[in-house]
Amino acid sequence: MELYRSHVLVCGSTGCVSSDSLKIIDLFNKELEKHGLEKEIKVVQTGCFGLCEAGPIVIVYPEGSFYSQVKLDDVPRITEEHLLKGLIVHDLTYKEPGKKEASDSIDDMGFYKKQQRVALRNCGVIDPEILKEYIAYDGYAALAKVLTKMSPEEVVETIKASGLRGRGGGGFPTGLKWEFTSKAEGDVKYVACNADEGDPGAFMDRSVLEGDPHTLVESMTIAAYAVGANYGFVYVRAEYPIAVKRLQIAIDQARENDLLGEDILGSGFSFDMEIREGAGAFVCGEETALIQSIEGRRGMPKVRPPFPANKGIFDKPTLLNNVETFANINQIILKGADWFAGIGTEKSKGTKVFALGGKINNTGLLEIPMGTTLQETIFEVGGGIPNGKAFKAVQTGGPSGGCIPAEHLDTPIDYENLIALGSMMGSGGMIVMDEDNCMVDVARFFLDFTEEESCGKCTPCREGIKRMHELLDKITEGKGKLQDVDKLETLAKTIKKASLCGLGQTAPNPVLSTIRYFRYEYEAHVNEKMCPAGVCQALLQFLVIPEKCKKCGICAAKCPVNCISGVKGKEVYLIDQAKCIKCGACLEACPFDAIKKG
Amino acid sequence: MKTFAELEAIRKKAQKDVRLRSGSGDVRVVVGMDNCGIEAGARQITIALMDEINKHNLQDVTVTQTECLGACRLEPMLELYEGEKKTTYVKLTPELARQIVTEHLVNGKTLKSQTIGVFER
Amino acid sequence: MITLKINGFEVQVERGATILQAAEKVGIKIPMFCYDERFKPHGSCRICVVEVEGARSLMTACCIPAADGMVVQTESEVVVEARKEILDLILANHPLDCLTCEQAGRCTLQDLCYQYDIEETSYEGARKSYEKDVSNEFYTADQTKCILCGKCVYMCSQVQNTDALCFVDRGFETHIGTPFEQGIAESTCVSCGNCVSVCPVGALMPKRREKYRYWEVEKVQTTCAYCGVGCQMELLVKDNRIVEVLPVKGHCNEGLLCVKGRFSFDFVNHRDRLKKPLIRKNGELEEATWDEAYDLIVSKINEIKESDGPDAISAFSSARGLTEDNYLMTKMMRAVVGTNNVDHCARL
Amino acid sequence: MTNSIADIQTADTMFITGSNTTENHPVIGAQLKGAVKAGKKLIVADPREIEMAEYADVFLKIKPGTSVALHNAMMNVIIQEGLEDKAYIQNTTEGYEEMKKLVEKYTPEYVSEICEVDAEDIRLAAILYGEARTATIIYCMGITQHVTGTESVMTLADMAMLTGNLGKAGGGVNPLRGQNNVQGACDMGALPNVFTGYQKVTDATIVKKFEDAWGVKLSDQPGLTITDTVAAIDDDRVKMLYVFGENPMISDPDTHHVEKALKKAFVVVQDLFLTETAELADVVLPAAAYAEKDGTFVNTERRVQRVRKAVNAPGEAKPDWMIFMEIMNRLGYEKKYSSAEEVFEEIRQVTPQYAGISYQRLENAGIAWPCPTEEHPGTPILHIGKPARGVGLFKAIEFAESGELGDPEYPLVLTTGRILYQYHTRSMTGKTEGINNLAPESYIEINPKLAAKKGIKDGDMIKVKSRRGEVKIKAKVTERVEENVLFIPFHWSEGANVLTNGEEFDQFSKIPGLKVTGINIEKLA
Repeated sequence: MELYRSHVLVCGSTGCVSSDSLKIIDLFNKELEKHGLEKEIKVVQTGCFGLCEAGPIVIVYPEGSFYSQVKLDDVPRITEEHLLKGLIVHDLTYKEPGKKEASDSIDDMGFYKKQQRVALRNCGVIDPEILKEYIAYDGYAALAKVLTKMSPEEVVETIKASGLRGRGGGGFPTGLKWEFTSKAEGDVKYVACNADEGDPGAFMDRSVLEGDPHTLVESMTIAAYAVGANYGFVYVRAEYPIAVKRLQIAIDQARENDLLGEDILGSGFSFDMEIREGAGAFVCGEETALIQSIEGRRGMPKVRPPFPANKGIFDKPTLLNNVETFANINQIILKGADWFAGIGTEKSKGTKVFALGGKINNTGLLEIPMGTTLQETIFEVGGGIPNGKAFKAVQTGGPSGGCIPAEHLDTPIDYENLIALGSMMGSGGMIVMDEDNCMVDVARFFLDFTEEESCGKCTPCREGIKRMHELLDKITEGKGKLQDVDKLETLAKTIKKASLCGLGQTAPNPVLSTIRYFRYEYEAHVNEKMCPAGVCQALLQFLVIPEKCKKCGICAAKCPVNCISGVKGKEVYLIDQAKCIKCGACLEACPFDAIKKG
Repeated sequence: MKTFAELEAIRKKAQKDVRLRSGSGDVRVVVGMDNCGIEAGARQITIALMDEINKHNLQDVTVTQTECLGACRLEPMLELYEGEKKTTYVKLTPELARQIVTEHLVNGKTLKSQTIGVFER
Repeated sequence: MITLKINGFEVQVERGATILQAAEKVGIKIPMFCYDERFKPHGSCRICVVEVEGARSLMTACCIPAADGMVVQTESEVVVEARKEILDLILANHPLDCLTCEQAGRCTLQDLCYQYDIEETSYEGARKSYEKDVSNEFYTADQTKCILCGKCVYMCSQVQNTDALCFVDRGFETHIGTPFEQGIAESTCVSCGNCVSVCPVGALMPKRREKYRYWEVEKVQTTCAYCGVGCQMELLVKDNRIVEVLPVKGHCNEGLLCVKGRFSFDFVNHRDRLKKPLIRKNGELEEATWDEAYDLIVSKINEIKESDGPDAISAFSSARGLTEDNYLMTKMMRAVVGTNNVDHCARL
Repeated sequence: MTNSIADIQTADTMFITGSNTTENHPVIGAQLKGAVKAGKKLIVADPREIEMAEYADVFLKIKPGTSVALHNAMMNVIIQEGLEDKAYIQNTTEGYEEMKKLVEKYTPEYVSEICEVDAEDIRLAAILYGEARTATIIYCMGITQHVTGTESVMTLADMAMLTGNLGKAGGGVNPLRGQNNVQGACDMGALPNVFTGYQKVTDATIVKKFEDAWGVKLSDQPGLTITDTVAAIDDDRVKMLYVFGENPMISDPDTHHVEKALKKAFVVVQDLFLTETAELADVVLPAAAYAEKDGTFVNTERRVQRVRKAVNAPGEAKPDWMIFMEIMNRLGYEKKYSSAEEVFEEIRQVTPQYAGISYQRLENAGIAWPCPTEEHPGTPILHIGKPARGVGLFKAIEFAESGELGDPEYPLVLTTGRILYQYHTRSMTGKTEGINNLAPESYIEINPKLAAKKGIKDGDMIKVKSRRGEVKIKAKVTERVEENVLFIPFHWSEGANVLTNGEEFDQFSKIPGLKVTGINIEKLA
């Protein structure tokens, strides 16, 4: 193997691939050849760097220069200036919002400074399709340790002691799950990985699969050893073709190299696994529905008990964890339970990956220690709200999480705190809303999703979400009454209490939390027939401000439905609200800002 | 792969290949590579350095370039950092570059004749 | 054994018993739409929710195992509120056509709305509307009336094991259909009607030959007259006519019937039934009185016995007749005619 | 059945042979499919690829009439593999060595030629059956309606004894009864050689017992079977025939022969409808249907269950027992019964197996006989502990091919059976419109290869000929049957029994060999 003086890392994850990162790699290789640099500089296709907002991303090592939104045209420049001459191309490196200058190195970036990458440690660092790169970063060392030095019981104890909790939603202690499965009676047991990431906007599982697939292979093997399983399933949604492809490559490589299959590295332990592709129903992220789907049935949740640990896939004891949970395992084994338990809060240990989106500067994937406050996450790692707008709320936990208002921004993030605030950890979605968001509309928006994704099995979820949605429609259309808000609240509570699975039990969270923290906004909709954020179309009013009106008549001329009347030069113009279609043409046309929206 | 020992051996080797991504090592060779340097033959210097370093399998050495080091007349030149210690070699040829590798980096002996101090004197 | 408290009553049950089974033991009734002891518990309808002390959410009595020391309330305020809300939600998506609905009187939704005082839904908004599937010869499937308890699907897939029915689509659009939505006639359906028997509302209904209300009919339990399984069933009778047949739970058929037992009862009421004895006169069969028929038979028997002996008379008894019929037939031949010439079609 | 319906579902392995269970016993079929879904193993042997075959671990698509050879081969493998139950054989059976010696030559390879199935499949089936902790045998007319029917049943019993699967839960040899009360009719001695409860008419003490009970002298000569009767009418030995609830014009083999007999004798028919047979009668008596009378049926698991009156009989129709009583009375036998229950009480007196059963006990649920006393719970599983006859007797039985075959003029094999939607001669099911829409007409199943050879397409009318007669019938081209095997359901008058042989019987039971008929076919122009 040749030694290189520089590595050019290009993100090859779904986001960046869709903005041509693969072509960028090709072009880099061509340019390097042109300059005779191909033996000195290596181009590496990696997984996701997290800051997807800035993609396609190219990082040049050893300097750690972070080039963002790289276009094909930029490649010759970077090659010539940076790779050939060693001159960092400052106008192409990432400039963080609120900073005057671009950072020279990834290590100086605010987005990464507060992060601690455990699950994502290899994402954006290694080429996920090359086993040796994974091995270079301690890959399979944890498996080696487990198989040579630890008993299954010791592995379970280590995971228990680490305090790791399920990263997929409920936050059930992972070690306990492992213990239950290991103690469950059965000649055949399975290990399964939930990679059916259904939350819109969440892509931490995909990132791990695309950026570091071997970590999953290794961790599932460790888990299988701990619980006494010899076969595993990874349930991935078919909408993740790159993830599926890379994971399959990893599985094949592991098999070829005796890291998977019969008698792993001569240890006597055997484990193999396969990928099962799901059709992308949100509810299949629910463990019992996922199991049904793996078995080839319609993915519908089942009543627990029996729990998968006792009766899972094909009624055999099954250990089911999600990708992010598994991605922590190797590190816990290698660095020890104490190291992991040293990170985070009393009840929530380690780090958590969040997918930050919405009204935020640094949209992307970040991994922070548990206990980091919402404030730090949003304003330091996330870079704050764009365009100088005011923060209004953050919704955590995916489409069935709750909205947390500004007064709770100082809350340290952990499982219990989020639940107490009427939200949840979920798989780690984090959507930021600013003053322009109407919270009633936000609640309705999330119900759009859960209504469609309800599996239809149990009454409260199937029928109830629909009715909540209709009530919200009514309110946002200005047809709501105060009783409707109460009705909405009671209905939401019943759905939460009486639904069969996590989907129904959490789907009302956006409604309940917005009523809890933003009741005044609901009341404005029903009492004053107005939307304070100016979002709800039906409640919008365009009004002429008489003091500002210069009686020019431009607005009347632009109005497509001729609902503005007045006499040019003589009379203040007036908008007929009954005829107005709320297109906003007058607002845009008025040269004197004499028309307001409200 | 058949054994855990084999796995460890592969890891040792692989770690060298990715060392760059954790930033520069303790020993850095920085070649002046602005237009002046390139004109003076800095590319050939870099190629020779890389080749020799590869031959000796010196994994802890990072080769980078930088802009004009400020003494164009002495190009091609390089700065060799070992922790805090810095040695500047000037007026290099590919052969000299190779000697710097074998003498300075392998044997730990400064190639006095080409250091900026001696040369300027 | 496990001891728990339900509505203040202490109950002891075997480990593994559900809250529902425990409640039944002390005579506490819990409402349900989707439960059937023959399926794996699936907890879809949620109407059987009860309050379990210390639990985060309400629990479905039909599928949650009783646990030692559990304290359960089956009709507490929160439970009743939840049930009312569920009924309200179901009713919001179910036509209120009880006046003409044929299931009236046998409808669980009707009964529970009565029990919990739900007169009408408090919701307005979308309602489902599907075309009725009338393709099966014996029953109709009206998804507009379906409350999606899933019983028909589980009956078909887990008990009848025919797998003709399945859930289709998701969310509010969920409905019961056949694979690829080809309609029941094109599915693997064998018209056993066992799905129809378990439907708690009027979504799956037998195609009626005549009008009847469930409160008008008299129910008579009997044994099916077709194959040798001996299924137990109820004949529903109105005005001296069988109008429907329903399976009886328990017994060897476990509440199942087949297409013949369930739907092929027309022969009993059939106009072609023999109503009077017939005697062949001049080559034609003509109506006669019983006396005439008996006299002819008796004189013929006596005549042949006289001339050729009793063994010149032979009888075929019937595998479809009663045990008692067969007994008297054999007794008649052996004791009175005087021959063992009696056989039946056991072999055919 | 030796075991109950509920019990056979608990067997680890089920061997279904000669039973199209899902069509002929649909409820049991559904239950057995459920058992397979729950993980039970299933072996199916049948000439047709019936629905149960889809669920089978091993499906043996045997040539019709070769069951004896198959069973011998399975026993050969069981013994070869050492899977026999030595203790059971030692303690409770006799005749083992003889049987063992006989089956030696029935190797899977040898029998694969006879049955036209793969030898490995036979071996696999035998091992599945032999290795199972509990294994049950379920059979129907596909076993019995052969000239070797009784022998075939005997070999099944041999197989159950060989593996100790008799007299235990999950085991047994279980014939499925085709009609609602075949069991009851047999129990009541509607057979020429026995009184109720299988008490032999040739046994003097039994005859004495019945003479005492009934107060008359009785014959100790076995009577005529149905098939004997048809022949006896032919040669003037029988002059009068009383047909109760039967339709031999459709159900009995060789229709032409039956018709001749019915026209010749003085015939009384007692039925619900003017059946094909009643049309030929001299006197027709209107009978009450099952829903119009009280009484009992006995199901296939020997369970006596109540039948209850729900509606009044039409016109002057009467319960059958009442008709028999009135004829008896008119013939000078004065005994009167006021109800079916009173008849049942008399049955209890003369039938040991029924002694403990009463209508009162049957009110809530049926009781499986034997039930000797009022306290006895009934006997869902027979032969527990030891076989009823004391020791189980192994029968060594050679395979013999049906005489129907081998005639070059009739080179094809016709087999018959029932279908889901129709019942017997359709006198009941044929009155339901929906049933007739689903199963409107008779048809013949024919393999695509044979159809192609003969230029027959699906839906074509074809002519089917046997030595007895010919029918015109619609072709249904299907892979369900093998190339040289055809199938016609027997429900229709234009059906199988015009072709079947009424003269070749099983020597023991007198069952005709309905399942094997040599035929030829041709396409109709």
